[in-house]
Amino acid sequence: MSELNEYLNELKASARQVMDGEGTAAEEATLWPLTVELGWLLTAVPEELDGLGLGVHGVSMLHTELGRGLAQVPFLAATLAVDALVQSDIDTKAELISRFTTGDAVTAPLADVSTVTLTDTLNGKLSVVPSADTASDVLVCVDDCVVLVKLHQAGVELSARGTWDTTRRLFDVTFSNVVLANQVVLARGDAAVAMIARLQSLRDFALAADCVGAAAGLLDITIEHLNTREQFGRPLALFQALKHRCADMKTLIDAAEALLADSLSRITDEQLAEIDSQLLAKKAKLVACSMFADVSEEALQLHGGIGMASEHPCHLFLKRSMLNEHLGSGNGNYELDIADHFLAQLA
Amino acid sequence: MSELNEYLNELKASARQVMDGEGTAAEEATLWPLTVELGWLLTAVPEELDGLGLGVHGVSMLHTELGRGLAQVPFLAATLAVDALVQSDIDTKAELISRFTTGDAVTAPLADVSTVTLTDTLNGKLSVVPSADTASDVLVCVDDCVVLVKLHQAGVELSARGTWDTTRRLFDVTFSNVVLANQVVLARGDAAVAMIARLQSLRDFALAADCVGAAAGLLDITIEHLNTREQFGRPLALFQALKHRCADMKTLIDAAEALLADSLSRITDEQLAEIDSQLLAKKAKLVACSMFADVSEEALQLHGGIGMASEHPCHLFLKRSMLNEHLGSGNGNYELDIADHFLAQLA
Amino acid sequence: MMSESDTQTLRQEVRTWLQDNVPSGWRDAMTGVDQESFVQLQREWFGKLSKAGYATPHWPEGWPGGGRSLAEQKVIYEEVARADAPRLIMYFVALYHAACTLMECGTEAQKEKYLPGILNGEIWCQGFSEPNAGSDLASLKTRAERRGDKYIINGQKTWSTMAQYADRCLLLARTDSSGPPQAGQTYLLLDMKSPGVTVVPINQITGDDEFAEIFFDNVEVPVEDLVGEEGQGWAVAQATLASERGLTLVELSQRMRYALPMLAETLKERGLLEDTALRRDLGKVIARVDACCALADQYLLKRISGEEKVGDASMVKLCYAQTLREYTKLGRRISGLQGQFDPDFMRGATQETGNWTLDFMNSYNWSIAGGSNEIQRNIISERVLGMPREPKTWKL
Amino acid sequence: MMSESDTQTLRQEVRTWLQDNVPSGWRDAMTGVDQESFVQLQREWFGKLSKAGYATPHWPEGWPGGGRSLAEQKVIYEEVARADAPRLIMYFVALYHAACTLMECGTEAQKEKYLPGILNGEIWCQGFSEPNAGSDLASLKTRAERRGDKYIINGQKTWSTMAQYADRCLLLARTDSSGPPQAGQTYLLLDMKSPGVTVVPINQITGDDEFAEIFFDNVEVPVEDLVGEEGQGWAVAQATLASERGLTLVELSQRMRYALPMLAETLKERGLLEDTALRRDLGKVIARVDACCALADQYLLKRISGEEKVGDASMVKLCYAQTLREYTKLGRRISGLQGQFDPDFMRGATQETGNWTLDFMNSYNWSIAGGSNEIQRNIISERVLGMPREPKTWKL
Repeated sequence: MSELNEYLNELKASARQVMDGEGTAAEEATLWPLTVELGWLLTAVPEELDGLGLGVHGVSMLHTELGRGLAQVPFLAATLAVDALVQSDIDTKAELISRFTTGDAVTAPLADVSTVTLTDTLNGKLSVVPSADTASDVLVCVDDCVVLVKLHQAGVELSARGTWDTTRRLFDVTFSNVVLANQVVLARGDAAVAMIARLQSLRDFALAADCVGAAAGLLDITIEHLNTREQFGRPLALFQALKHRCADMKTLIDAAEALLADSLSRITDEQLAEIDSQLLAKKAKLVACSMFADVSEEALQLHGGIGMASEHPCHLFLKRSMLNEHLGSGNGNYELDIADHFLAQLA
Repeated sequence: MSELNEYLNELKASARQVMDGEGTAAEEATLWPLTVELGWLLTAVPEELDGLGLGVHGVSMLHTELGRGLAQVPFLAATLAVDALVQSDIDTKAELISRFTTGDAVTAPLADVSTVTLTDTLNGKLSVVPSADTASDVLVCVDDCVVLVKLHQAGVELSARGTWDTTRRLFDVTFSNVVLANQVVLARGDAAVAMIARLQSLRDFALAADCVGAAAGLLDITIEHLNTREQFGRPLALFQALKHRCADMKTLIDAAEALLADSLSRITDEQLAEIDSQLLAKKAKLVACSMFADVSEEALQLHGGIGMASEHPCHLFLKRSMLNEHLGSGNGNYELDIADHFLAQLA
Repeated sequence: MMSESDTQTLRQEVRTWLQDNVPSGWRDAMTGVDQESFVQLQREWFGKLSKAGYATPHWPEGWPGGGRSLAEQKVIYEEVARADAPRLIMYFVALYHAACTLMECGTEAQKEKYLPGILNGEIWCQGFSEPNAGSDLASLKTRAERRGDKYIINGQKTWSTMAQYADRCLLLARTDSSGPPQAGQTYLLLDMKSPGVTVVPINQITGDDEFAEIFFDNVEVPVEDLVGEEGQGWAVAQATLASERGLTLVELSQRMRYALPMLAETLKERGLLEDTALRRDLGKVIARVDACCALADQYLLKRISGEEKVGDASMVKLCYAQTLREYTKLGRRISGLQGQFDPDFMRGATQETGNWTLDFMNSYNWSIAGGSNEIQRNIISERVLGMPREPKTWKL
Repeated sequence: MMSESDTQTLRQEVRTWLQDNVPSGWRDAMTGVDQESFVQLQREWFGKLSKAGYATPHWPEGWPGGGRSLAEQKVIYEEVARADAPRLIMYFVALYHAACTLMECGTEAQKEKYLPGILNGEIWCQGFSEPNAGSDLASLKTRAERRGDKYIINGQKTWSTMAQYADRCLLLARTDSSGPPQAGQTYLLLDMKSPGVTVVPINQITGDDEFAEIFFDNVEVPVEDLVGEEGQGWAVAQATLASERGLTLVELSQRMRYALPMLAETLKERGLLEDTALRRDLGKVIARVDACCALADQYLLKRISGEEKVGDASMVKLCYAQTLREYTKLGRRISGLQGQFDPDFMRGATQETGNWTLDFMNSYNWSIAGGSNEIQRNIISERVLGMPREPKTWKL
């Protein structure tokens, strides 16, 4: 555990350094090749598959740093697809992992809003798929089947969706009679169900981390603004009403961060598919996303006019926070899931 | 209209003077006889029945002042019962009105939680009936019948209910085979339905007024406290974070007050039973009660320790605000009623 | 005060006119279009309104459309909101701030020179706000140096509405830095075509660019375009800053009310009409909007009857900004994931576009500009509640 | 740091002991009863805990039950919360503040004289707060005048927990008024049976009276009961004020978590299990409570590893106070009209009694006492975020 922590801290420090160097909302064209080059996609890959073996802890830690810098990279989508490969039993697994962590990009949807159905063929629409235009394959989960589908083949159409959050480039991917036999099936039946559960937990923890990192970064920017900007002959940071709001923001952020860390400390990578882990991930995601939305809204108000200008990064945080709330299965569903699980346990 | 306004202003000034003289949360034993003596129960009674003819405007205005002083009198209950008499066609109407506005007390329930059923007899429980022990009669509304029932007769049992809000003494009134023929039936059928609707509007406006008056009184006390109390060598009122919270409270209060006044200005007494009036009353009640709850909660925090001591009146406001939220049919139902009516109108 | 029946007659008249004249489908036509189309719409709409006499109800008797009481103006504003007509944002400074300033503080020559132009559709912008000044208008730094019969202007203004299309600018500039911040400011009328004026639109977070920065590099303003006395600009600006106050808030609140069906529409589109939680929230918002409208109306009635008190306007503005936030946030919640797509903004619709993410972000215009919520809270606590003022100086 | 398996062993041991020893039905027995019954419960519970060695885990090695690490103390606190055992509020000051003060700053004679008594169940109260001082402890006015080998005490203290049952009092009194407010304070150990001491219970808004005011009228304290140096009382108080910090917040947060089923119970009783809106709110609160527990745990871990920073504790306290407010408010909402009846309060249950209106009001104890939310926000903004401090002096 303490060896793991040491690795994590090293990775964190190096990630922070890279992200600081790239600046807020670094562009995909620059940052994505760097991400690949730095081997970040290998973070959760086990050592026997030439990865770092840092699991969900490593991935979450990286997401905190990427969130902090509002990185415009489809890192989460690629991580999910690679993790599915790692969990699979297919023969070409090592080769595919190597390909997707060092060369070709692979992507996966970030929200549970797919209409894809599966018989012998795939049909329907997969939404909220990041950077699908530059990826070669996409991960598709349907009921009890997980499959890797080539994006450049007949029957697959991409359609870019404009989003308020410009730090992600999202696509709809439509399948028309895409023959399953020609794709790479990663899991079926119970194994697929467990894999999907695992991917959801991984995704929710990563989104929680994204929110925690981004909110912390935004609070830093906000405090900096308040310390610098003067009104009525004194820095804004001197006004108690504003100080108190910053204190509330800080407390919200730290509580969400503590919950994420605490949740991760309670599970091992192998337990990610279990119902308890799923709930821990949902709670972490719910708390972090609500917190990030609250913090972004306050930050915009505290920035005043300058925050309303697109040249200032303030709005990029707000827009990311708004989208994050709806990723996964959406905050409202998480609330219900948590309550219903709790009530079921009591019954 | 302007003559009415003049009367109202006179009544308001005299009510304010009386209430200031009696102090916050004046006791029922002192204040109730005074209320009767001052003829306040005649406020809404038409002039031809020897009343002041000030209608719902007058009643609401008085409730604002009574709320401001947290008066411990069953004024609203009595007003509702008297109004039902005024609307009725019974022969003994003038006599009963005179009796209940100058001598015997009459009461009525303040919440829609009755389980009373009516065939040839009354059975079931009427809840949230103020000061039933000192009243001679109670107003009962069942489906399409409004009836005045004697409290001191066989088959009627009173049971005092302890409440957090000590400014009201509430009772459950249980009926067991109380023969309808021996009671005074005020209305039946459509007339009763209209009468019940009217009484609900009257009640909701009065509760809104109670909240508006009480919240304004509480804010005054709070500002006074902040201006007086020193910490770290300066009055609390100097701390911007506290000032801003007071400004929010004041704005909430004024908006609720404006809504109440605006709603009242849109209707006449004769329209109280109409669906539009009912909605105006519900909105006024909802906004005012939510506001009063918010203001009371803030006020308690702003008072600090002294607010937690029962000798200080702060908690009396909080407790009244908590009960008020649930009077009528309860805030949650008002929200739904308002939305559903709005949606129905669009359809 | 006008009688109830007079009001009803005017209301009916305006309502009928609007029914016949509001450009149909203008909202769709303004979605995702370039600014030229929007400017065109504004020009045409101003032409119509002006011709009908509804653009200048606040001007004195004698001017076309003028001589209306505040109560009549209120009726017109309410009906414009109800009809969901475009807001005349491009002409607002001209019709209100510029016209009122000229009428109250301008010389006869200035009135003759400028008022007819305004009536003919000249566009004015406001040069008050400066970078890093925010709500602290007194701190402005743009300089006006007297040289002979000219003032030479150097400096920068920001958040000026539609300055890129303005013909003229109401400028506050500093002629003297020696006294307290409010002193030494001078009020000038500046021709935007003067050499040395550069306008740079501000790209907003919504994608819109209805505001601009204005840079002044040795721009010359003839002394005859000085309004009031040199150094008295602060007083001139204060006198007219609030000329439309109340009316705007009445209109904006009413617009919120008339846009409520859009919330219901979103609820329906997303199949959420059976969601009790959202319906309750809708009920809450409807009631809150009504309260905000009532507060705005009450404020205007106080102005009409001369009972307005300091701080009253601040409460209306704060209430509006907070209600609008809550309102658009509910829309955002109802919209769900779908609301995060399609970032097409709609020009000139204020906030009620039905694209709730856009409307939510636009709601910050009202909690920040024109005196932020924080400034309003200062005013309310100090001026209405009588709490002590922020200290003038302090020692850490 | 103790190993995972040691923790598990201790946890199991404590859990088993609590299962066998927590007085069954104590919550019902403490509802609406007089204070004597409550005192009786506290005495008995202290006796049991003390005998089992779980009352003094924080005392040094050598004392009965002492010598436990912070990690072990955490386990005990967590299990006490999980078992829903009574809080030892009547002994808290004795076991923590008094004992730690004596151990850190007391003379050998003082230790010998007082520590065994504490172990045997002597009750101590705290004489720090004063009327009108609130969170501003430095401003205290109670005087201690040295006369020969005695101090003569005059003044008044307030909000002293269970002072009406206390044997002794930790007193902060002013021996010198000439310097800055923190200076000139002196820390004394006072016998509550001394002539001139009057205790008046404070009737709280919940109906409870667990706090009291203490009046001092020429009360004599022998100089041997002075702790530390005369005039150094502030430092002595600061050193031990936080002795239980972290542990209390861990326990309180865990109590919130273990009381969550009561919220579900209320939901069920009122037939509202199908109400989606309330279920969503429940889900939100569950997650928030978990976050609060995580923050409290993390804080204690930081203390254990010596990484605690100034302001960390303030964030935990603020988070707890706010979460508790939201939590009890949801309970209040679920309870509906029914929750406004039956104002029977329950003694010594902190807040989770399931009478949500009571619990809601009790939640203010945590946002006001021990440094209000406002004070915590000052500390967080200044000490954690590095924003400028409140000015020392200012001019209006």
